[in-house]
Amino acid sequence: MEKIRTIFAGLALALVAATAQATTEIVFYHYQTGAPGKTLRAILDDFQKSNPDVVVKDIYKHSEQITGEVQAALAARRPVDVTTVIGKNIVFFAGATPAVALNDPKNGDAKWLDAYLPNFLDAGRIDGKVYAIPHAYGTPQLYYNKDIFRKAGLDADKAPRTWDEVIAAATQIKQRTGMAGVAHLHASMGDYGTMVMVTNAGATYLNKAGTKAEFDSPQGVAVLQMWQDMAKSGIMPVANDQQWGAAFQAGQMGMYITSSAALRGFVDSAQGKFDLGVAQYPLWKEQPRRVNNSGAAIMLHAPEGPRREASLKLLRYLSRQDVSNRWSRDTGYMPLIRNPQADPAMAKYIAEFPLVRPSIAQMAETLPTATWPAEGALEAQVHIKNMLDELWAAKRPASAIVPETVRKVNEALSVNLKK
Amino acid sequence: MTLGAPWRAVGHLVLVLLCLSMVVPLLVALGMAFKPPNEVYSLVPWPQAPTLDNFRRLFEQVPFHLYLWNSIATTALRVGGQIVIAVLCAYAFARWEFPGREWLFGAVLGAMMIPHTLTMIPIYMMIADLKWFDTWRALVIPNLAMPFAVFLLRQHFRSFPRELFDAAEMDGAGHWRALWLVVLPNLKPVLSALAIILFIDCWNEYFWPLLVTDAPESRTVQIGIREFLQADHNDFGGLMAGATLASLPALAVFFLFQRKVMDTFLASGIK
Amino acid sequence: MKPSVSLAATSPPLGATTPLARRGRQWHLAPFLYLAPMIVLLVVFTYWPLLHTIYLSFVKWNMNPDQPMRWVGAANYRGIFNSPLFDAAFRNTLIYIIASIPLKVLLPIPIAIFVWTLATRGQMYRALLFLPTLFSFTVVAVVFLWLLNPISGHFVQIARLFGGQWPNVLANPDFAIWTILLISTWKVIGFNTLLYVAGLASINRDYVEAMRLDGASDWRLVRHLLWPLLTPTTLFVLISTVIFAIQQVFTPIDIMTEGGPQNGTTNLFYMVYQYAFRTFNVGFGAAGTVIIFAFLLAITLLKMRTLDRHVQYQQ
Amino acid sequence: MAAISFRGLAKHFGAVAAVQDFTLDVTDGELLVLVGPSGCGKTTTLRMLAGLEAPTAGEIWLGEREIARLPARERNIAMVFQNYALYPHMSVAENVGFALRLAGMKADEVARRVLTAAEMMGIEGLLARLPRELSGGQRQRVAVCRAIVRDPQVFLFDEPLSNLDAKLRMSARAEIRRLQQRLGVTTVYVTHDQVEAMTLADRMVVMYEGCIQQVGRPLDIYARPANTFVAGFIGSPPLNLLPVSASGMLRLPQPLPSLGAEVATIGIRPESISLRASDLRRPLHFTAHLELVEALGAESLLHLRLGEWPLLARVPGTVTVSAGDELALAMDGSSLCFFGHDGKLIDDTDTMPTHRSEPKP
Repeated sequence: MEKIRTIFAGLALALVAATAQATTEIVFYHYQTGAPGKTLRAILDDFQKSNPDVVVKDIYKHSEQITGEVQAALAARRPVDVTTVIGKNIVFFAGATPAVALNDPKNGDAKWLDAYLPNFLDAGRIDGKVYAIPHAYGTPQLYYNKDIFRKAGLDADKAPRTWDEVIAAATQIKQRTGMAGVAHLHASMGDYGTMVMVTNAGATYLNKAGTKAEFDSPQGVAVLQMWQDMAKSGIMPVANDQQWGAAFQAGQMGMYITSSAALRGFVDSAQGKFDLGVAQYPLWKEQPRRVNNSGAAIMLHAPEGPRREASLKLLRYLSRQDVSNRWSRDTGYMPLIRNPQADPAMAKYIAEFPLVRPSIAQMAETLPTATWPAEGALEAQVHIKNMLDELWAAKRPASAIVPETVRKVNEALSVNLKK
Repeated sequence: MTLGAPWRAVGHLVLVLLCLSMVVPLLVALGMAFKPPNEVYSLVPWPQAPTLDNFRRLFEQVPFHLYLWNSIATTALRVGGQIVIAVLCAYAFARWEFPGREWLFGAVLGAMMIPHTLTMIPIYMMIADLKWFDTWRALVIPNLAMPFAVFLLRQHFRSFPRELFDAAEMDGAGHWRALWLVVLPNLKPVLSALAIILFIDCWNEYFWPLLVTDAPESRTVQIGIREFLQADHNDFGGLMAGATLASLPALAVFFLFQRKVMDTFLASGIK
Repeated sequence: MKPSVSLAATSPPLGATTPLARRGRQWHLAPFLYLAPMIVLLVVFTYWPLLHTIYLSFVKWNMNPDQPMRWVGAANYRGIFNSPLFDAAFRNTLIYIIASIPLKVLLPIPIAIFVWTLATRGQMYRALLFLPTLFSFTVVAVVFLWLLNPISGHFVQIARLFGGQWPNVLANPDFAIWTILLISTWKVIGFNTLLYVAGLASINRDYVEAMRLDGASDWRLVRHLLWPLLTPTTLFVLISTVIFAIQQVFTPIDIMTEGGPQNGTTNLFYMVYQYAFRTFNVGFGAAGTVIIFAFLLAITLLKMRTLDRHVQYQQ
Repeated sequence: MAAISFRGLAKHFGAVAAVQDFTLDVTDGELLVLVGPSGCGKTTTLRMLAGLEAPTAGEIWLGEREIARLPARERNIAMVFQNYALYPHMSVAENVGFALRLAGMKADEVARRVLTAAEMMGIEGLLARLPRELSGGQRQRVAVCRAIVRDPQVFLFDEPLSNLDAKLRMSARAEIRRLQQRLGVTTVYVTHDQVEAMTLADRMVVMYEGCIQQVGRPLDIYARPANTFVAGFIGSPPLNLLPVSASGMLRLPQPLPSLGAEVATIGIRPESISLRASDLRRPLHFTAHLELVEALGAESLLHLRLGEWPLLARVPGTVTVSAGDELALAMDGSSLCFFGHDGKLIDDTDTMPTHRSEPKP
């Protein structure tokens, strides 16, 4: 009798243990490393603390490779629940992978999505369905070296506000100090850089469907002509993003326009070397500022069932204002939730770290990244990269180069129209 | 053999210049490993305020010691396996006439023309079926066949004095013992060179380990290094510190085998 | 003329011959047992994936396991051939391969011979020349990007110090490919030198002394003794250089130029990588892989044909 | 110790027959030399005996075992190679003891036997050296030592002296002969040098184009070459071969007496020609034009011209003649050889008009 009782007690205990063990593991692909990686894991740990039935396995893949890795994992039918997707691939991923629409009624009340700034959320909206939520977003801004400004006889506390002022300042720097004046990031294949340039000038980079380039408009040609002039006059030595970044951080270049995500690194390298200034992206002819976000969104791939439930729980958690703001503060990515300063912690942070203000102020003026269709994208981007190379080589004016490029891009993208 | 004095002078001059061109960029990298962030971009190759922060960060941000261990262990397994398998294969091609020999050799050589990077997806799916993710198996086994090592070894086996094969056979060594006791000891310089090549190749591999490992516990050094070269978050100090540490084992292997190459080089009696 | 001694008691019948077929079985099997590990591995991890890739090159599929693969025939190949990248990639591939021969195959030979003449005293040179091989190409590319930075790079700063100019080599479509080529040469020269030294290591120095005593000039020594003995190594270095010439420059292209400026540095390998891993066009990527395979196979066969004859002749 | 018997041994490389129908018996303890120009198949035969080459057809019996298909290591045969084939990475002691070690012999036993063999060859002082530290002669001794240490049933030598200089070659030759006699091991020795063959062999086998041309004791072969090939190969200088049309100028009886077959070629030993003045015993007289004299000291070689045919004579060094002379010569009919149209020796000289000397032993 005694024995049987012990056995029953044991069984009961095992049963309790088993139910307690009934956790769901979800897999989260990301490219965060270093300090942002630590922050991400800390947030995930906090989430697990409040949701003990969920275990989040985070898998780091390099930012260059993550899209391919996620694709491969999906093709091999490995578990993939939550993925970080580079902005320009959102449309492709929505079509080519079993991505889940977040505002599908099956996935419960979609009100939580409204917490995000609508212009950010739009980057993940395709035909009314939201496939991606903002995650590691940046916005382009102007970094400048106040020491060089002073040396060139410019007012270091008054950053250039428009492109005309940027060019004027750069020219003065070049003339007075012999140093490089300004550069504007081009990003991978020149895609993002061109997009930001022409969009801010009032041109349309790609149509919403991503099937047609339209930046051969007068504004587009004009702003790209300016980019050519920057190279031609020598205020912008032709180089790539890495080299411009290095030159700026070495204190050898007056201004550099690049993502807000670079702020932390710039602050560190300027430390004790030069006085760093940050300003919003320059205006084009006093038009309202329109810049595209850079960075990556989060998509949901979890199959229906407990993994989808758990993943949605995690996404909802990430959309909480305090969590989102913590993410922003500890990583340097933009705050993504409406009205971030309503959070006292965020308000305090902004007050103590003035250099972050321009990007916060620019949030409302940020547009979704143009996304590329499934086919012809590489060819189209090659044409855009070649356009930049040719512009900077300055053998022909932008008015000759740009329309030709747009024609070629559209030809490459036309495969998508036939369907 | 000794060259005439003027030629020797020219030779030394060219080599000194060449060596300088090798060393300077590497010193720039080495210097960067010891620079604080605000010096990383400075032109001066050595740090003004040297710091070990980059190395500290290396071990704090990523489990670099685990990466090192994985790299060392899988590289040793892989290079060892690659050499043994290639030696056996090249020996068969060099020693025997057998039906289909040319055809099989063509197939082995042909495999060299297939860039592994580009056939990764099918192999990846195979690994998924085998459930080998996050294991040393996944890092080692798919890469054990090295056709180009077969090619190199066959060239040397073929120029191996026929008489020594015969002598070994007369002395009672079958093909197996002849290989290990007579042929290989005399090919030490080539085997050492091959070991160095394979080591470097494996040690620096990046794509495949990133693809098949998900957990830090099974990742390799190169992944750890590349984590510091990330869009918007480039950490060149960390990158160079990692590269410096990662090249130490390679350096050790090189000097170890360099001795071997040298010893046999001086002792050479074949041919 | 009969044999003077007869072994009638034990000798076998005259003219009794044994057909070859009676030779032991294990005699036949041995080479295949030696080959087996390599062949099995190649079949599983190279040729099967290649077949898979060939199949994928005829279908349209975006790696989504839930979507069917659609047979499109040669459409992917047509797409690759019509790509704006193809012509440049093909031309550059030829440049990478052809220029690699003097730079990576021939240049290390005099270096190796010179180092070899120094015997142990050449060790320092060899070690230093070999250093770049030990560093990952990623790091090498980053460092050169720094050195070549047209604003803050070491070259431009030093040139400025002397009042000179340093050409912005990476921004010039004509120079960029040579820059990449030189950097990749920088990376492998010590490595190839080592291979040659290993080849020279099997040369008996007595021969050299003997030829010396016979009054042979340095040139004759090189031409008639060293070069013939180096031909197997040379053939190996040549073939592997040809095969790996375009893969080897992948990292510097990716980090330094992304194939530009104006497609000046891209090659078939990089193009295929972009299709397969940047825009996830599986069909194009697969078709490109097959094209590279066919291309390399063709030049290698061509080379082997002419060279094998040459090597045989030399031996 | 064992006798060897080859039965119809043949080896084809593709369409080329390297060795054909090689049938021969070697007695126990005999030193047999295979001699012939390069490419005659002698080395291939040796390698088949060694087990390094698989015969295309035929059998090889060693004692009572048929060994043609056995791997080399099961034949108990040792071989000395042309280039000695010493393992470059092993010391002399290791080289010599390698086979014993492979056979699983204990280390101390190996060492003992290596020392005994080394002492026999007089190389005990070299045991710790590496092959590259040895002279050519020393390497050759090590190679022989490596063969004898195994105490095999058969020794094989593949042109072991060809890499030595002339002086060393002579002493090494004698040493091999002494060693073989002392050990009494059946030995097959391959060389292209007929002097070496003559001096070493108990019996020699002359080979040409894969076939045995003649087998016999050296002096028998010398005296009665089986065919024009052997005649032209053996002897230093070899037999003078003249077409039968020269018989007139040689003042041979016209027509030649019937020999049982029609004569096509006449063979004349260089030493059977002498100056008529110095040797009146020789019954055949003729004259020839002297083109060149090679004085070797003890003897002189006279390069003669008989009409359109060259002729070589070997005379004592004391003879004083000079080039350009018209010489009166004598020769002994018994030393003449006659060959038929098939090149074979016509083995009947009884009809010659001369007294016959007894065949040499």
